[in-house]
Amino acid sequence: MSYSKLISLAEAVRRHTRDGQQYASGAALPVGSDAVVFGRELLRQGRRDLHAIFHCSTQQLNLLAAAGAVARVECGFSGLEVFGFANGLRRAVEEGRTVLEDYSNLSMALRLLGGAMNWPFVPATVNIGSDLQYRSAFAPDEHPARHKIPAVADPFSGREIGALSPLRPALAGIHVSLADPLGNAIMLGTEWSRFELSRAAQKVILVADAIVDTACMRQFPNLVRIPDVVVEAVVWWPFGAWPQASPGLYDADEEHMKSMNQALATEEGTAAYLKRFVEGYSDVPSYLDLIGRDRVRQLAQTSTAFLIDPFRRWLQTPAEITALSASCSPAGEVYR
Amino acid sequence: MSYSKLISLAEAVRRHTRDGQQYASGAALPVGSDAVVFGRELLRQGRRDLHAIFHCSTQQLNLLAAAGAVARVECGFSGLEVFGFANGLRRAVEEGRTVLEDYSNLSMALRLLGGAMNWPFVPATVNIGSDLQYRSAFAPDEHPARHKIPAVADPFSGREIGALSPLRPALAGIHVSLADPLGNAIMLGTEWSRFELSRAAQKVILVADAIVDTACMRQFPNLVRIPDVVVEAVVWWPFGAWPQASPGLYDADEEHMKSMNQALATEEGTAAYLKRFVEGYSDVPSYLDLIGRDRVRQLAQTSTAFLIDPFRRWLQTPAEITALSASCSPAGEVYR
Amino acid sequence: MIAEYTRQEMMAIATGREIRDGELAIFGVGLSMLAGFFAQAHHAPRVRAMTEGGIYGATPLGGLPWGIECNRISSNATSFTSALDALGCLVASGRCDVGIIGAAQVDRFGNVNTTGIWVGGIGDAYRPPNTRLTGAGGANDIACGAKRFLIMVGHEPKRFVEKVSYISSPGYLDGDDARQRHGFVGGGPSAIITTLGILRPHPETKEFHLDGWFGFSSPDQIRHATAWDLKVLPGARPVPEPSKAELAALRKVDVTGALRKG
Amino acid sequence: MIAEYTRQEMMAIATGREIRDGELAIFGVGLSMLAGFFAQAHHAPRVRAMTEGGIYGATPLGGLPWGIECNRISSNATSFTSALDALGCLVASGRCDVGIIGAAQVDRFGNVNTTGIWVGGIGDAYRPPNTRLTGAGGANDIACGAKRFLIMVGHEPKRFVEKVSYISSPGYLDGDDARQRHGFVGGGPSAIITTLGILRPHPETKEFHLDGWFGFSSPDQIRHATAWDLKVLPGARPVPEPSKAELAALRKVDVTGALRKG
Repeated sequence: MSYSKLISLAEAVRRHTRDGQQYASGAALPVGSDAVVFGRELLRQGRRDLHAIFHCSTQQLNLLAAAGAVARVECGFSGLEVFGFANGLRRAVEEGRTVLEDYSNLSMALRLLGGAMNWPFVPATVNIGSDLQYRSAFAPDEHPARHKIPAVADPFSGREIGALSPLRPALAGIHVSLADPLGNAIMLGTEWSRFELSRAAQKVILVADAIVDTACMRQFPNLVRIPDVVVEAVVWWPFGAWPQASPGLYDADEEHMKSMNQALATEEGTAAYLKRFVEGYSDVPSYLDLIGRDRVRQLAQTSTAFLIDPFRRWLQTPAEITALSASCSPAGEVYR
Repeated sequence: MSYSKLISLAEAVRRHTRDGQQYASGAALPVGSDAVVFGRELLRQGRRDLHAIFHCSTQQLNLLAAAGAVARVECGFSGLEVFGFANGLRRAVEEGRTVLEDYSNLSMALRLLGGAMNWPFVPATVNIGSDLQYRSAFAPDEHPARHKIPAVADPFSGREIGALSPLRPALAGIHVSLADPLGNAIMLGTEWSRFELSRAAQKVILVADAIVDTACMRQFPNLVRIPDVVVEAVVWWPFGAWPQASPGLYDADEEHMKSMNQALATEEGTAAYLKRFVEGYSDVPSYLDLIGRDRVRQLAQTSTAFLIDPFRRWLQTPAEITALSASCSPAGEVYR
Repeated sequence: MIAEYTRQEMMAIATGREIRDGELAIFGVGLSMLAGFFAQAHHAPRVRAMTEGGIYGATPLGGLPWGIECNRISSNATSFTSALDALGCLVASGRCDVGIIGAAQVDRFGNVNTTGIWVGGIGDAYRPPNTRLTGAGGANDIACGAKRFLIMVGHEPKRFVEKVSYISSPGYLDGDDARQRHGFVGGGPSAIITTLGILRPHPETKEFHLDGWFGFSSPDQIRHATAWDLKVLPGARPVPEPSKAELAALRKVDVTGALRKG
Repeated sequence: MIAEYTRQEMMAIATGREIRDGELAIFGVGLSMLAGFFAQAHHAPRVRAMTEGGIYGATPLGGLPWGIECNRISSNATSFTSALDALGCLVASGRCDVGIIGAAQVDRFGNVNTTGIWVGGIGDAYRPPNTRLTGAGGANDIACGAKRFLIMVGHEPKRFVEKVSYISSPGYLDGDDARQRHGFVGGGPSAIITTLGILRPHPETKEFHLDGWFGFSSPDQIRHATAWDLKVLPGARPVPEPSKAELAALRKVDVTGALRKG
């Protein structure tokens, strides 16, 4: 017997987030699959003082930091690749409003793996010998830092390597391409570290671009890298990674990537952005209106669209998804 | 530009194996995907004194050990699940001909992960405190064993855990469901530890039940968990896991699983088995004849057959495979 | 009027009763899987079952699987991952609620031997066992990491020994708080369910005591089949016989009647 | 008659020339990817390219990707895995032959800063940078693990400093055998390719020396654009200008002409 975990985005944020929480997202690359819309909802509900765990910076982190909602952040890359520096994050860090602890991209993945395995530490043959090891923004007075990446001796050879601290974020908002109502998910494109994050986080909320019938998962079980057993709730939100890309579904919105980052460079620009693109919609249809229906159609004309073809027959319509969500009570009603 | 890595099984074993080698296979569960036919070819070419790394025992290890080709073995499970003890391996171990070092199933996966990452050691919160840590068949005089799973202190908390030694086998023979001629592979069913093994081994040979066009991999890149960059050679051998199962393609041959294990319980039975089922074929068609064409058809009537449906249109015929193999020279000719 | 049932069926049902609805549970093949899927069919519809190969959302089709990668358990899965995921991320991590393991030998502190039988003990220097068994498999990982685990084993004196000759999977080691020395995230064995009854650990000493006996057995019979001086827990009592609903649920899972032969 | 080309194009071609056929190579976005795919198109058809997201077998379609998860690099891949796989199993493991990284600052021992600019240095207690940059990303992992790596950077005095204020990715640290203290499996930076020329490490001291200059630059110009006292390797010479075939191959890769703007 199976139970629908579909809930609304507003409800997911209301139920599962709180001020000061260790919140992980951005478990995809700066221009790719990230639950950006989850971050917008965090701001709509006024969450603040977050301890953000982002494997890489994304527009979500950029926005959250620009809006002043991030007290601390740990990440491996804080830019936006070819789109340049993440201006909102940069401003928050330079002004001392957000304290950023630096790691490398592999280290962040390893720390999530360590959290998933519940190891006390993770062996590191990277980050050692550089200022990623010697400098800690979380312990500024230690130089060299002694607790960020302490040394550990290999008991076989005596060789000294580093020890990374595992991550076990209280909540992860993970963007996926396809999910079923039970919480089984398919990611198209690089997983980045979403597999590890889904096991490391104490609670996982999926933000899926599309909902499919569970029969899709039974046809492609090897693609279901996030099984329902680790998932708390499923949110359906098409274009949930916008303005970033979701392979198979839509391209990055280059114009908005640039204008958003430009807006976040100043306090005034950020205020205007928040008013328009955070407070300016009330549901999925008005969100898509905000992006612009023409833009939505154009972004969906991606050269990767063929990646979704094998799954099209199982895609659920908005009406079907609404029916499945309505059947979901806190006690968990049977949906099939 | 792309190059075919398709070679014959005989050539793969001739080129890439030698007596005394650290050989890893069985990276699937005792009744599932394992390159059993690779082990048969090792025996056909008289390889011996192998140091076998098998995450789990399989009929391949059972056969190799029964035939006296295994000097040392490291594994996590040495039985055949519901089919009982692995009689050939059991006999070799009890008689002292094969020295078996015990780990758990997780530890074997972790040791392969450690090899893949090139870590000096892997943190272990399992196997400690039991005789898996205190007893070593490879160092029989140490009690408690000091070098098998030595203690390591967590530099964050001081807590003492275990350190596992990473595995980097010289050669891995890995069974996969589908491969393309370049060495990209799709596994159906649990990966068990084939992903980790494919990165830990110094050389990887795929044994694929079926060959597909590379267009299949471009349609399902998230299913290609073993990319060509880590693969040395591809061998096409249908029913290569027989008498074990290959999800999507064929069921376990219950009758042969039992009769094979019964034969391997004695030296005479083993000799008879080798004569018939190791020396008794010369190529793929005569191998399938040996299994029995009716049996082959019946085993392929698996309840999992639907798993292969999405890939059928890219399956290559034996004639196409032969043409692709012929184009492969040691210098690596272009195939498309 | 009580329905007829075998000792194996009683053991499977008694084990299944230990599994609660909604739990994340890891099952091995054979008896363990039958007990688990019986629980799911009978009183725990929302149990989240997985195997150590990372097979999620599946129920066996067409009979008892021959192994955890048997196609009978692969034909209706919603997710296939890996050993590292199932045994590492979900079991060794402490996330899994309950596991079921088997034993060739078990001792008074619930330590399990599935590795080998050494006549006269191993001695100081390791030597090959007189009888080689299957090794630890995933059971050691379950014993270290699962919040609790259940041991299913046929009740015979040669299996219920004072001290196992080789600890393949740790129970309470030498009792009391010995597990804490190793920092195990898992809580240890919560019950040993046998062909004759149910043993549970004493809350302080962690020595296994008799807690229940089946309709066809008795405390005396169980003590005779146990090589250590088996004590009895306060409140020990007969285990309720299988209900008709339980038997019906079990037999629906045990398609091929594997347990009815026992 | 030499074809016209930009400084960025010269830098990309000089970098691409460092990549040999058949190598396992990791490319970042932007210049690094253009240089790598130029090499594949021109002289290294069997180069095995990947990104740090675990995208294998792909070539960019429809222009320079905006990032390594951009759909332009995801539309013809043969395999998608993960960061742990690409940066861990293939790069930090020592398996990858060559990586290309960028730099905001680089010093005489090839140490790279991409983390921040601190006016007057950080000081003993860590403080936020005056200018926050992008952080280490995967470059630290490439610098530690790849058999060798190439640094691409615009040649200006503020970028070529005596000592970087923050080591994001280790070059040769303080020179000689300093890398060995950390047991790095990777060999370190084999070249710094700039908008003006090519610097290579002295075989003993590991200090970077001038090895080549471009048709439009000179040793003097390069020394003036370098804040440390740049020495010249024996055998240093002008770098051959791009051939027509090279330029044609590069421009086929640089569909949108990103490098021609430079």
